[in-house]
Amino acid sequence: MTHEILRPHFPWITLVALIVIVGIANPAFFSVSGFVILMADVIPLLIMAIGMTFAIYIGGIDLSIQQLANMVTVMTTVYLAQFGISVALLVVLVGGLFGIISGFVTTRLYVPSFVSTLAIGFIALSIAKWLSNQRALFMDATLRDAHFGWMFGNTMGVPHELVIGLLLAFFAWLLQTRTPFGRALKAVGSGELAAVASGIDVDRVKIFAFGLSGMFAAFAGLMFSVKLSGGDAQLANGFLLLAIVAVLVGGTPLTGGVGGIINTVIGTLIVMVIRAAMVYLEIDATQQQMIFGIVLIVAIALTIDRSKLRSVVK
Amino acid sequence: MIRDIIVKWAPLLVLVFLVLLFPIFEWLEDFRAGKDHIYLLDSRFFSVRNASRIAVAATPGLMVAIGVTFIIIMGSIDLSMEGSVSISAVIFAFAFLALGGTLLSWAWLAIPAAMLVGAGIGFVNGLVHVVFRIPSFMVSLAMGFVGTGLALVLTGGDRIRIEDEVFRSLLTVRWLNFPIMCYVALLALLVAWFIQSHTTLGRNFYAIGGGEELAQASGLNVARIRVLGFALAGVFFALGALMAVGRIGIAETATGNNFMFISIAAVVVGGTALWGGIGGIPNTLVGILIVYVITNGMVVIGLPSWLQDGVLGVLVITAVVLSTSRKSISFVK
Amino acid sequence: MYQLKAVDKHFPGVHALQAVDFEVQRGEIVGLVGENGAGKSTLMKVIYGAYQPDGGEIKIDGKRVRFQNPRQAMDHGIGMVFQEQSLIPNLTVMENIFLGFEKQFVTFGVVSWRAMATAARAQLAKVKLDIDPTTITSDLSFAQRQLVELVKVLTLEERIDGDLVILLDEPTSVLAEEEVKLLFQIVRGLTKRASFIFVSHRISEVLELSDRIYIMKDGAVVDVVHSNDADLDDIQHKMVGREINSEYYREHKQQAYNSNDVLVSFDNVGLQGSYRNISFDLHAGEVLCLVGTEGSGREAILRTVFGRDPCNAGRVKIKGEPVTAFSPMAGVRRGIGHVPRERKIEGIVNGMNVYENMTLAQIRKFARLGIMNVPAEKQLANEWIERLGIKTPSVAKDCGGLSGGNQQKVVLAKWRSSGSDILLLDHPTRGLDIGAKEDVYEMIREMSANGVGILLAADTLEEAIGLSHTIIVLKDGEIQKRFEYATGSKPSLYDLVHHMI
Amino acid sequence: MSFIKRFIEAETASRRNFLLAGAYGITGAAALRMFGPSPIMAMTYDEPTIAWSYRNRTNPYWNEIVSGGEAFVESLGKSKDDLTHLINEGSSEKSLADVKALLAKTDGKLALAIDTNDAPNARPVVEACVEAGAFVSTLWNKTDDLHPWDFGDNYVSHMSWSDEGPAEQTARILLDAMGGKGGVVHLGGIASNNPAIERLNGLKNALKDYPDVELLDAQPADWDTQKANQVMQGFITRYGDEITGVHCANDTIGYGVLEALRAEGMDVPIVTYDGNPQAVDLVAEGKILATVFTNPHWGGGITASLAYHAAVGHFKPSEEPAEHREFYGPTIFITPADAQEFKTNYLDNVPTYDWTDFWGPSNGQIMYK
Repeated sequence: MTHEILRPHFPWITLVALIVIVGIANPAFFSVSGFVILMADVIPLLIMAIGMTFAIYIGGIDLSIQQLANMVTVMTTVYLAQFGISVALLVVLVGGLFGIISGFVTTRLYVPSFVSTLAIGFIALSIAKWLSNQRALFMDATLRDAHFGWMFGNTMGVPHELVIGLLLAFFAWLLQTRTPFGRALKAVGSGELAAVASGIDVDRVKIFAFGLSGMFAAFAGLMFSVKLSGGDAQLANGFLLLAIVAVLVGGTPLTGGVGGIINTVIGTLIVMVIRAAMVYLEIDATQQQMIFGIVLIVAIALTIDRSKLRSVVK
Repeated sequence: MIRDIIVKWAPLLVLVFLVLLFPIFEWLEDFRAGKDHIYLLDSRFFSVRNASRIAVAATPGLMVAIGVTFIIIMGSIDLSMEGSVSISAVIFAFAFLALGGTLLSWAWLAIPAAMLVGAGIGFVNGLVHVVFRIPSFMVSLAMGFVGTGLALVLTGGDRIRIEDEVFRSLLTVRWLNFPIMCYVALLALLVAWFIQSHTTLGRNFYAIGGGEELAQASGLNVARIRVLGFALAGVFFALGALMAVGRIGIAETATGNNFMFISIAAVVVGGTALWGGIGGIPNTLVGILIVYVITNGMVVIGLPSWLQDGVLGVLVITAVVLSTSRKSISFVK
Repeated sequence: MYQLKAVDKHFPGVHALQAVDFEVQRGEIVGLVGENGAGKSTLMKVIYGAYQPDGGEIKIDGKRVRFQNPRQAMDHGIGMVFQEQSLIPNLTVMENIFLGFEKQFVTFGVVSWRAMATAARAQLAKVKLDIDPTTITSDLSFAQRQLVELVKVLTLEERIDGDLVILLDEPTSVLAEEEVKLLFQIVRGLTKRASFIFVSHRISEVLELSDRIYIMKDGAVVDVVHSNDADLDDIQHKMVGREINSEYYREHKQQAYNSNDVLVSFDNVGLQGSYRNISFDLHAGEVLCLVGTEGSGREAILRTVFGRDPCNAGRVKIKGEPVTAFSPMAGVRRGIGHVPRERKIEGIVNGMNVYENMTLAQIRKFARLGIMNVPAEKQLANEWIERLGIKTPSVAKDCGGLSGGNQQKVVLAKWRSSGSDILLLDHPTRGLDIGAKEDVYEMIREMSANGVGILLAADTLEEAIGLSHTIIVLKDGEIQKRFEYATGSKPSLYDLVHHMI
Repeated sequence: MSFIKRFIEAETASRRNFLLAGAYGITGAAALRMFGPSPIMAMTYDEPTIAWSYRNRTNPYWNEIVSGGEAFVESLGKSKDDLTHLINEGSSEKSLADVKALLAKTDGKLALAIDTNDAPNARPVVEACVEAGAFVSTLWNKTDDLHPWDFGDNYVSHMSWSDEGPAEQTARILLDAMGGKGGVVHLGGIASNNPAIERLNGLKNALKDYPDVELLDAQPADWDTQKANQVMQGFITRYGDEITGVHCANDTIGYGVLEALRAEGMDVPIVTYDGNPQAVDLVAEGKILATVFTNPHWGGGITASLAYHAAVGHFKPSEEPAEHREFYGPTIFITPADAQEFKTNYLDNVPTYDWTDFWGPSNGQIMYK
């Protein structure tokens, strides 16, 4: 019985346990300022993972986010001079549009999201390559600071990017738990047929979920582009699997309807801690990937809430 | 009814369409340049030589896709292929060199050894999946990291060259214009098809994909079949590794790169449903050929490189749309 | 021959089986009845090996046995015919029949399809089913599948030397009348070889088929009766512990409907492959029941009204407005509520709690400035919990964990609270126990009195007769006959069946 | 002033300061630290952590880089395990996050050598290091607007290679071998990578002098053997016997091309780049006409060395001229004639480099277009 009560709390217990373990092994890890920096750095990943959460929450997946972010880094860099700060609006809209196209292909053309988003991602990659002329581009520093300097400042020791990330997470959490859309999302994720039978426009909910995923991916790409002060067609590579891992390790299973934004925040922090632990515990470079995989299996085994999974685990 | 038949054969039709499409661009190009060009006959794309090139390029991917087909038929997914291929390739290469370095010595033992390694990774995959009740997506994704990581630890990042002429005859010796590796792949394909359609295990994959609880209630040992399925997939991943090494003569940590999305896309494009129970090995063959015909064709017709990814994306969606039976599914995620 | 002695089974917080004694003689057909939650399904699971009892013993021919899993039970000749949908749809018929027992057709690892087909044909002949064993199962009709299900269990005949015990779990629920007759005939014919345990909610059928009937209540066998000297009322009385009389369907509460207020109007409506030339009007306060066998088109008509299957002929008007765009969303906007047959899949959202389920069809009404007003939702849920007597520990309880009757009440509350005045009830009492059924009937009467138009596809003919103002009998997608009833002039079963078949 | 001379002076200075520091005690040393990095700090505090951040271990090129880094660390009398490795797996995000984590862990006492995976990533990495007071030297990737001299001492140096010239020369070797006529194809790296661009430009420059050779096609093969193999197959189909020479952006691409040619039984001259040991063997066998050795071993060692020596205060980067802050690495041509000799000198016996001779083998200041 206690097991059942504890279950929903396993993700953050896992997180705390990890932090304690790493901290005991190397007390330098227990540093507030160090932790703040680590968290600030994981923000683009967090934002991507939040977007991905919407796709996974309805039982789908969005494999296009990395390529969308790539495309956005290029767009931001190319159009910064022309549009100034409104380039942010532009790229987020474009990201949303791509997400909506993915959603459309998935729901109306019956292509599983695993394939549709992969393919839409390829299209975004093509655009990124074309727009960047297959070059690495960099931003004009003064323009960047004039328009997006606010993104990366510090106020009383709190990095702005952390604030932005937490605000977006809060917004997403609000959307997921407190709005009609969030409620519909939950219905679609946990009982699609019942949602249809209740008159919910399931297709629209799904398309919107993919749209959100695209918008968050675009915002992450924007932040990343500003942070790195440039863009090219593979700048955001490496985000995809990590974002999926962050969502899963937070306890949102691929079957949908369970978990959510809070879980993803915790999942992202778990990924962050595991990764930082590699540095803090001085894990041999060649062994890091293997150890990452093993820790991942253990972490997922701990965090996943099997009672909410369908009786069949596929 | 007609719609059903079209859906069933759609992947093949798409393949035929693509094979006929690329020569049109070639014809157009020569026509513009004012050269004589008879459609298909003068096509460089539509030629035996190019068919063998596509076949050579596709064999490793085909093996990997066959492996994952079994898993997808069960309604699960296996994302460990990149790690499995890398570790199998690396262990094969080490064992091959350690045992004599030529196929005509005890080094041939490296081949079953590699397949055992693949089976082992798959076995662990399945075991963790079944015993800890973790969805296969997550287990296999993490196992993939472990596989690649292990390959890295073993090689320290070095590449291992396999120079043995006998082993490399897989690529260099041709029968009827096709290298031996194509025939080996064909043999593996037949074995896989045979397992799928003529053995209890293969049919049980379909049973699980069609309804796992029902299969369980019918007395099938679902857990055991799942674990066996993952192990079998691992064997084919290892075969993919052998083909990859045979093709370029190098085993390295990166040998497995890029197999994940290509193989799963190929399986789906071939008409096998991701939710299990539908499709099979012949579909996968068609699917992988579609993918490699597209990639080869795009280079052959001189499509700008930046455009190639996008065109691949559009064609993949088109192929899946055409081969999906809208009747049989109520919703898609 | 097969014997359970003082079998006990505990689950956390529940004593599911209490010292159950159960016995099946050779060649006997034993009925098993009881309300939902009486312990029938637990008992069945113990019998076919899915559960292991905590106490007591199982004996076959006097020998003590213990099964770890269904497979071991099968090896002792105990087979289970599942309710429905237990065949794997993407496999061929013969594969389904021999699933898990393919070994006999395997030589050197190769399955001989030809041998399997021959064997399958022989098996199918046992139930006089003449289909190609290589047919894909999903292409079969419900009735055919039910028979294949039986065939699958009958393969035990060849495999097992001893006697067979076959459990039939609600085998008639998807069958039409004449198919039920055929099934019973087959079962009787097989008693030479096997004993049967027949589980059904349809007590009349149990009476008809069985030799002896076990009646369960609250995890214990309360009585064993011989079908010759038992009657329906008696059995029902023992099951529920109270009288079932003519009040059952609340006929005295039936009021005349308002024939001026047409809610749904069908004018020569047709849908290719499902139904054609359907015309009727549904009025405010009317209970209109569509009667017919599986495939007669009644479900499809309900789906068309709700907006899920657009019709392709004729005109549909809802509240006087012609319907042009069909979709469930539009249906709900027009005030239509749908209580689907697959309650657990389409009715409630398993994983959402009581108040979330109740407001699902009216989410927007509970949003203020785009934010959900949860207190208002909970208040609504509490009101309806009280009004309908829904048994749930709290409004935040996951609906998936409620009993069937309470789930159904949540579904009804969902539509009524959102103000639906057209309700489509598709087998609303399916799988409910008698107490819960009565509650549903009560609600139907109440809604009817409040001017809600109800389109009903009933679970049984008795139910249809008891509840309806109007009955439309359908056969092969066409209207056969229309009956108008006032209280006291209800038709007989025969009148209806006559037109159905 | 020659470097060596200054080095000796610095050494003596630090010894003297060390004695002083002993007198001041720890507090004094901590106070002194506020005035920025100084020799005192270096000697009284722990040695800085030395780290190399690079793309992956699956590419022999990076292994050579790392071996140089390790050789340098060992030259300090430490174990090679004392070199911290950060592997970004081709992800700029991980590259930056790992650096930040390491900065937090070491509290800025870090000498970092890094290839930032992607040019835009260089700026945030450098800025993070500067802010934390760490010393960083970059290799290969940085954007053109980022310069060490804009960051005082902490951004020690940037080394790159001017690939256009050497690539042009290998192209000439190739074009000559083709007899100055026919068709050539180019298989490039990841299209946006600087070296990929320069190496293709090298080929194009050379082609200006060979009007009878046509550049049939140039496509990216992403530094990847298997991709190169596929792209080459496509080229063979499209151009068939028109291809009389192949220009590859690096060795790993070359391997894929060689196997594609081998499968077809074609014998076409190819040139590659990087001078990996395997490629050198192939050059010696005559299968590759030429490759360019960029001495990644030295590059890896000296980049770490620059960061380290700046961190411990052995020299003050801001006092160095621009050509010591941004400079090209060395290039050595390898052709069948000298492959064997090269192998003996550089690969079989890795030369022991003087890791304090920072700029000796370098190749001039980086020029921007």
